[in-house]
Order: sequence, then C-alpha cells, then structure tokens
Amino acid sequence: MGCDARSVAAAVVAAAGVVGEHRDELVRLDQAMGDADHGENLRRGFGFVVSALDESTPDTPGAVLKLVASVLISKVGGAAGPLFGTSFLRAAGAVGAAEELTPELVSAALGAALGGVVARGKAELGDKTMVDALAPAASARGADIPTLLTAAAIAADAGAESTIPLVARKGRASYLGERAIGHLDPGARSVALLLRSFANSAMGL
Amino acid sequence: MGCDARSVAAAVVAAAGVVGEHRDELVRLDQAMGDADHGENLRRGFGFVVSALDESTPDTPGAVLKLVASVLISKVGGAAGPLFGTSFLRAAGAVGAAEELTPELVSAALGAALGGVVARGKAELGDKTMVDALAPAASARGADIPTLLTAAAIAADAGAESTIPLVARKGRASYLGERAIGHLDPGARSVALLLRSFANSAMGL
Amino acid sequence: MKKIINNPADVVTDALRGLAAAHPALLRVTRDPAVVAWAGSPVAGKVAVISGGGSGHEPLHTGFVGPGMLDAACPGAVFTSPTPDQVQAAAAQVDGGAGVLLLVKNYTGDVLNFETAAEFLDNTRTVLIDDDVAVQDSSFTAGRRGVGATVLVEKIAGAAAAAGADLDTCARLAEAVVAGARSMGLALTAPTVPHVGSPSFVLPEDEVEVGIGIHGEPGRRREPLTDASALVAALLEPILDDLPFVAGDEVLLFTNSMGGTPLLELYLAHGIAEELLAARGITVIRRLVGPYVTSLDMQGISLTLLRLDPALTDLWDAPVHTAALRWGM
Amino acid sequence: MKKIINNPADVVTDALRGLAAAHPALLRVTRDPAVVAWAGSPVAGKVAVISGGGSGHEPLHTGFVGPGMLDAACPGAVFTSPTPDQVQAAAAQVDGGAGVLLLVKNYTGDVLNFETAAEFLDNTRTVLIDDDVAVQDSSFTAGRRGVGATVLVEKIAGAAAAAGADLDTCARLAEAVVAGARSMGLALTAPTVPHVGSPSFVLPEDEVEVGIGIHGEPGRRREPLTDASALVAALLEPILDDLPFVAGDEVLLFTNSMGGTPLLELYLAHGIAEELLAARGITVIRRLVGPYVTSLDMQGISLTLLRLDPALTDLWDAPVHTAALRWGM
Ligand SMILES: Nc1ncnc2c1ncn2[C@@H]1O[C@H](COP(=O)(O)OP(=O)(O)O)[C@@H](O)[C@H]1O
Ligand SMILES: Nc1ncnc2c1ncn2[C@@H]1O[C@H](COP(=O)(O)OP(=O)(O)O)[C@@H](O)[C@H]1O
Ligand SMILES: [Mg+2]
Ligand SMILES: [Mg+2]
Ligand SMILES: [Mg+2]
Ligand SMILES: [Mg+2]
Repeated sequence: MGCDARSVAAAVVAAAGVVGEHRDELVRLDQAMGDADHGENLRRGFGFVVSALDESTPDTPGAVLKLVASVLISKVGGAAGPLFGTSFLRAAGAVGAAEELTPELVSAALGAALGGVVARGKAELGDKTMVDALAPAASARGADIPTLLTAAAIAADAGAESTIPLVARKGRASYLGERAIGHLDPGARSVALLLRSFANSAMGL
Repeated sequence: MGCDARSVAAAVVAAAGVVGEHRDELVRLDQAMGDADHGENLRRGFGFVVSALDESTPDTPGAVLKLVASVLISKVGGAAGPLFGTSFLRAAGAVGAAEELTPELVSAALGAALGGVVARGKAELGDKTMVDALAPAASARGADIPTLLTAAAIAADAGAESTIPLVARKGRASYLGERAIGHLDPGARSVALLLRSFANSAMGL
Repeated sequence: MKKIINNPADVVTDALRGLAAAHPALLRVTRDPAVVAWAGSPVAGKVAVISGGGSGHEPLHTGFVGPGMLDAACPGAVFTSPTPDQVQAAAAQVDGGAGVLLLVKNYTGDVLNFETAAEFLDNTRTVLIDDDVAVQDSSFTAGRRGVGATVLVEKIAGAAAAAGADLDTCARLAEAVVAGARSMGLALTAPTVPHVGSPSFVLPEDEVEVGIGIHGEPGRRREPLTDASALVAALLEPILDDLPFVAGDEVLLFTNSMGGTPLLELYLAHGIAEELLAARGITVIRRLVGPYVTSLDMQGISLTLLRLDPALTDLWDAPVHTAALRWGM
Repeated sequence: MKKIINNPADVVTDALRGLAAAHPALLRVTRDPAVVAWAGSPVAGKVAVISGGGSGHEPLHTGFVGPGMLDAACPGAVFTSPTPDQVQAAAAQVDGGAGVLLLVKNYTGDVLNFETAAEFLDNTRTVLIDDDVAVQDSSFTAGRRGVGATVLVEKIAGAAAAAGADLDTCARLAEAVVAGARSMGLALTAPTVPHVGSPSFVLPEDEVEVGIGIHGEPGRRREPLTDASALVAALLEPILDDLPFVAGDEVLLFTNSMGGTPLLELYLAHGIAEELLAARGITVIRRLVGPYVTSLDMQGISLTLLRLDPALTDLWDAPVHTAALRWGM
C-alpha cells in the first residue's frame, strides 16, 4: 500500500487513459490558438509509454519516471515532447533510487519538474504556458501523498484557468498577440489533467 | 426600311445586348454539363464584335456577317468561337454581295450557317448540340423576313428545349453519359436567343 | 469566391504578366494574341513544338515552354481553348523552317481552333491527345479527352525535336505516346472558375466524382469517399484494363494533383499505385509526381500510365528546362 | 474531412513510402525513426546539412533533400516537430566527418528537439530561421517564426557545403540568409489537419487572415478580402519596412503558395509584387514561384524577400537536384 514502482507505473497508465479521453478537448484548445496537435501528441506519446511499461516495469519510482521521460522525449516531438519529457526526467532525478515515494519526494519531484520545464522553455509565470499550471502545483503541500497531489491538482486547475485572459509570450500562441485572450492554454490544461489523474491514483493507494 | 448593312449591323448589336443579358444563364447551363464558359465566351466575343462594328460598318449585309465571323473566330476560342464564327462566315457567303437581304437570302443564310456548323462539328440532329436548334430554324419558311425569322426563332426554341432529355454525343457534355439527361444544351439555347433577337430586330424594320 | 485576383476578366492576362516577370531569360511572352514562347526560339532547322489550351490548368501548357519541350504555348481564357490567331502567331514566332508540330488535347474547341490555324500554316502536323479512359471511346462521339498524357507527349516530342528529329518522326513519337498512355482522375471538390464565382459542382462531404476531366465538368459517376487504397485502385484498374497494361510492361507512372490536393496526399496515393503495379508484375521505371495538369483549385488526383520502350525512355530522360519541369540543364 | 488518405495516424508514414517509391535513386528513406536522406550521403569531408520539422509543409523539407541542398530531412508528425531521435539518426547517416549543420525553423518545439539532439552530437552548428515579420520580434517572447526563408537558407547552405565550405562558413552563410530575408503570408482558407478532421479556423467568404504561419494557427488579424493588388501590397510593405529593403537593393523574390492556391493566382500575385518592387527601385534578380512551404491544403500565399550579394547569388545559382527544386543537373 506504499507508493512503489508498480503504483507509479499504474498511475502513469491511468494518466495515459485520461489523456486519451481528453485528446479531442486538447486538440480543440490547441486548434484555437496553435496548430491543433497537442492532444494528438500526448495521446501518441502516452500510448508509447504504456507499451513501454507493458514490456517491463522498472524497479523504482525514479526508474519508471525516467522511462516515461525517455519515451516522451524520443517519440513525441513538438513542444510538449521535450517539455513533458524533461519534467519527468527531472522528477526522476529528484526521487533518486528510493523504493517508495514519500510526500517529500513527491514535492521535490514536482519542484524539479517545474525547474526542468523552465530551464528548457524559459517561460515565466503569466506567459500563458504549462508553467502557469505547474508552478502553483509545485508549491502545494500536504501531509500525505494523496493530500499533496490533490492540492497540486487543484492548484494546477486554477493555474490553467488563469491562462484564459492572458496574452501569450511563449509557444505558438505568442504569434497571436491580443487574439490569444479568452483561450485556455492547452499545455496548462494537460498538466492539470495529469495531476488530477495522479491524485486520483494516489487516493486509491 | 429594307434590310441593308446598317440594319444587319444594328441587329447584331442588339443581339450582343441579348447575349450580355443572358450571359449568366448561359454560364449556368454550361456549368451543369460543361465548363461554365459558354456565356462568358459569347459575351466576350460579341463585345469585340460591337467594338469592331463601332469602328466601321461594312457596306453590305454579307460584309457585316463576315466581320462578325472573323471577330468570333479570332477572339472567342472554345467550341463556340469556331462554330458560331463558321456559321456567320457561311451565312455571309450565302448572301453574297447583295445590298439588301430578302427572305430567300435569309433562308439561304440560315441553311448555310447550319451547313457550316455541321461541316465543322460533325454533329447530327439529336446529338444535343446547337445543331438541334439551328437545324429546325433553317427549315423555317416565311413570306417576309420578320415572319421567317420569327418562325426560325420559334423552331430554334423548340429545338433547344428538345435537347433536355437527350444524352450528348458531341461536345463536352458527351463525357457525362446519362448524367447529361435533364439539362438544356447551352449552345442550342444561345442559337435560340440570337434568332429571337434577330426576329425582334426584323419586326422593328 | 475567394481568389487572389483583380478583375476576373483579366486573370489570364495578369497571370501572364507575372509569368513573364518570373522567367525573363527563359520566356518571351506576347499579348494580343497571347503567346508564351521560349526565348531561344526559333531554332533554325529544328521542328517547332506548339501546344495550348484553356487556362486554369497551370503549369500546363505555359510551364512547359523551354528547351527540350515546347517552343510555344497558347493560353486561352480560363477553360476556353485558344483562338487560331494565337496559334498562328505562335507558329510565326517559333517556326525554325523544319515544320511545326501541334499537340492538341482532344476537345471540340481545341480541335477546331487548332484546325483553323493549321489551314493557314505550311508544313504542320497535328497530334491529338485522348488518354482519358473515363470517357467511352466511340466514333459517334467527341471521343476521349486529353488529360495527363499531355505532359508526357509534350516532353517526349519536345525532346525529339531538340535532338534534331524531323517533323514526321516527332509526330510519330507523339502518336506513340498517345497510343501507349492512359489516364483517369477523380475529384474531392469542384474548382471555382473566376468568371463564374461559384464552384462548378457541389459534392457532399462523403462523395467523390470519379472520371472527371480538368474543366470542372462533372465526372462519370459519384461514389462514396472511401480510403486512399480504394480510390487509387478505382483509378488504376480501368487504366490497366484499357490498353491493357500487362505483367512485364515497363511504365512511367504519373501521379498528378488536380491543384488543391497537397503533396502529402499525392505521395501517399503514388505509393499505393506503385504497390498495386508491383503486385501486377508491372515495373515502374520512371515517375512524375506533382500538380502538372490542374483544374484551378480543384482537390483530386489523376493517374497516367505510359508504356515505355528504350527510345521513349531516353527522350523522357533528355535534358529539359521549363518553368515547371527541369532536369539535366 | 475530404482527403486521399487511409488511417489519419499513418499519413506521414504512408506518404514517406510514396516518396521513397517515387525517388528511388535520389533518396534513402528509413523509418523508426523517420529520416529522408540523400542516397549519395555521406560524402566524406563534406559538411552535412540537415533540416526537418513537422509534416504538412511539403515539399519542405523532404522535397529539398539531394545534392546541392539537404543531406537529410527529419519529417515529424503533421505540424509536430521531429524528435531528437530522428535528428540523431539523420546525423549518423549523413555525417561525412566535416560536421553537421542543423537548420531549424524557430518554433519552440523545433528548437527544443534539435537542441536535445545536438547535445548528443559532436561538431554541430545550429542556425535558427526566423523570417516572419508578422510576428513582433521581442526577447521576452518565442520570437519570430521561420517560414519562406527556410527554402533559401537550405539552398544556399546546401550549395556552400557542396562546394566544400567548412562548417563555420556554411553556418555563417545560413545566418547571412536569415539576416537578409523577411517574409509574410496570408490565408484565404484554413488547412484541415488529418488527425483533426475539421478546418483549423473558419474564415468568412469575404475575409482573409493576414500574418498567418504555416501550421493553421490564426493570423495576426482578419481583414476584408480585397483585390490582389491590395493583398500583395499588404504583405510586401511590412517586409520592406522591416529589414528595411531600399532602392538599389538586389533581391530574390519568392512568391509561395500555401498549398491550395493555384499557379494562375500565384503568378498573378508575383507579377504585382515585381511591379511594386520595381516602383521602389528594388531590382529583382532571382525569383522562385511555386508551392514550396505549404500548410496542407490551405489557400493563401506568402512573399519572401532576400537581399542578395554576388556570393549568395552564386550559391543560389549552383546546381541542385532534389524532388522539388532542380537545376543545373
Ligand atoms: N517555452 C515554453 N515553456 C513552457 N511551455 C511551453 C512553451 N512553449 C510551449 N509550451 C507549452 O506547450 C504547449 C503546446 O504543446 P504542443 O501543442 O504539443 O506543441 P507545439 O506548440 O509544438 O505544437 C502550449 O500550450 C504550452 O503550454
Ligand atoms: N461538335 C459540335 N457540333 C455542334 N455544336 C457543338 C459541338 N460541340 C459543342 N457544340 C456546342 O458548343 C456548345 C459549348 O460551347 P462553349 O461552352 O462555348 O465551348 P466549350 O465546350 O469549348 O467550352 C455546346 O453547348 C454545343 O451546343
Ligand atoms: Mg500544438
Ligand atoms: Mg463551355
Ligand atoms: Mg470551354
Ligand atoms: Mg505542433
């Protein structure tokens, strides 16, 4: 009933399902401001992730996260591939070789994930990107993993919603100027969806 | 009050006006079975004819018809250019150097026009072409020119209508097979329009 | 109608101005009557090769003017064959004294206008191109229309003329290409003719027109929009059966976009056609893939197969330099 | 959605199969990861030039692979930049030992994926292409995107590499082209992405999107659909003002179709642009007219101007043999 490699892998598989369910929504969000591929990119990417996890489940939570990272980086492309990939890679680094995750490790992983996205994408809060969802999520705290991830998911949701009135300064939506106002950022939405799914998985532990 | 060069030229100018008014109708007819240019071809061609007649009116009816022929042949292109052009050229030949047209000459002109179209286009009655309007028109008789041309116009109208149920064997509509059934042939329609206009001009003599 | 044009009546003239500007060293473009001639013409002692037809099929024919292909092209109004005056003016410009070969797509208008011009010209030969198997072949009708094979005829006859072949030889080779080439096309959408302003026909989202020509005329029949494999097979089967093409044949496969179909789909269709031919034991030894015989903005494709022999293959491979087709120079 | 495709998820793979079939002697196409390489690569001692990006812009980039231009192209999913694996595989295939030049359109996804690949490669230089004046240039944003200039960068850097220039020189020339090139585009219709099935945006019959990119993203603003003269001027003015281009400049003018716009309209637009430039005292000494940087079936055009000097002009003129651009060989 601890959060071991198997639980983390199961959570990733569940998240892949959520991505699949929301594929069309994410495509539509990206169609409004971008190139209409975000939902398809993540669906494709998490499809490969599930296949990879089917073949072999790594031993530690960190190794699972690293596998997810390498599949996303090598199979997705676009902005989402490297950014999500890097976030999982940094998260893997943060949890190291631990056999089971703790709230502290999860918190560290979220912070590292944010650091990775910012390092790669150079976006700041308010640039209307996934950072607007991930940054508040990384600041969430909780005494246990379900509580922590639920708080993170709620923060990510609010952060994603906060992108609606913004003009974009990074990513494809930055080409639109004022016309980006009124639209939810697809990457922020997918961060929120993933965290909500992780929180739900954690509740079931 | 006879049918001299000036009357023939005036009739041609009036016919050009009718072509202009029916340009869109002829385009639509040609759009249904062909390439949607018949009305535009005739409008363009008769526009050049009017300009040519503006510059100088030839001395005889035959010379007017010959001028019309040469403008249509050299400016229109498509099937209509050579076919209408040849019909006017043969009609010019039939009326020769006469100063004024007589019913006999008009009748000979219509017969020659038909002969010209058939010689060039090799269409037979029932092939769903302008021949289906011109052939019955060429058989019309009348004691004076207005009567003759009115009979010809009525015959051409009926001939044009008779193309509706036909499958085409010549021209672009022949590519459609059974799908040509139910459509009026644009060239037959324009023959009928021209003859109706000539009849109206003759009435006003 | 959404088009990048000024006055619809002037589109051909305006486009010719742009063509002349874009290819100043290659082309000599004259107006009234409109002729696009190779700047290097006339070449004394060389057969002059001339084609033409209605505009709206670009790059056909103007994009194929240049050394190794056409000496001149006569662009008519949109979808309207050119006038005899244009053909006569073209011949006057490019005739090098060895005769003039007129390559004419088999449409009533084209045939009549070129025929009239030919009456005024000495030493011409006319070859009619009629490769579209969608049209029933019959001596009682206007016969088959000329479509994709036109590019192949122009290339091969042009190469023969460039190599010094005489008029009869050039005409014989052009006829050989016509004899060995068959085509068929389909449309997903209709073109919009500038002087009309509305699509030439209306096609539901789930239907294709099969057996279309290149002038926005409806096709032989409508069929459900199926997947690419079925669509390509529906074009290829009637082509193969018609000549027929048989196992052991060496062919050129020309996969043509009608204008609005993007290269991604075109190459996809081409790949399927190659696989179907391989399965029949027919060897594709040359290919052409692109929008070469178009119908304005129509979405759709056509396939053309030409049976090759070594002589035709060499002529296909010979250097050519035109706006739309270029290799070896 | 009306497209000639089988499974929407397979369009790129299926199209690559057709591309390979169509150009067996020119291209070596590998899958997993997808790479289109010149069959003659690697050339020992020659700088390898690699580009890539999302699919749906054909012939960019795969149509520009061959001697005198790209050694390899990495086609991503439709409108999705390729993965680092593709770039690494391409480099492994075509690296001739003299270094690898990566030509990257400035989009976040392209930059990040090529950057990741470059971390694994020795002796690479990356040049970012960002020529679209429709995007405000600012250090706080993702910056300008790469559009039409990409073809010019690929041609000129490819020619330099073919001529034996070293990696730094090739990179410097590519940067010179980026520095001297500016573009802007407009759309009359939106593209339909295969995996989406509906047009990327909906544009009324009487409006155009001005300042569009090549991924179906909306433009900077909507404007009434005016005549071609006004549309061309609306693209050209911001381009001229940006560099700026001034009287006396010698330029290459690239009039590009976004895919669905027929050649008739494209040449018409090109003619207007030539006239506007002549009126400004800017001399067009080279041109490119055609659908080279497309956005699937989108109707629209873009203009790209490049200020030329004799060195760049010579490299532009150098022989090239690719599926989409070919001369001198
Ligand atoms: N520089 C950046 N930093 C952080 N996130 C970014 C950046 N650029 C883009 N994104 C995120 O990526 C999302 C788009 O992903 P996707 O559509 O898959 O890639 P692409 O933009 O290449 O098509 C955006 O909604 C945004 O959240
Ligand atoms: N062989 C023919 N004989 C007589 N009339 C013909 C023949 N072919 C076509 N036509 C007539 O020409 C008309 C079409 O003219 P038009 O649209 O101007 O030319 P095109 O078919 O070249 O576009 C048809 O409606 C038909 O009446
Ligand atoms: Mg996207
Ligand atoms: Mg017509
Ligand atoms: Mg016509
Ligand atoms: Mg993308």
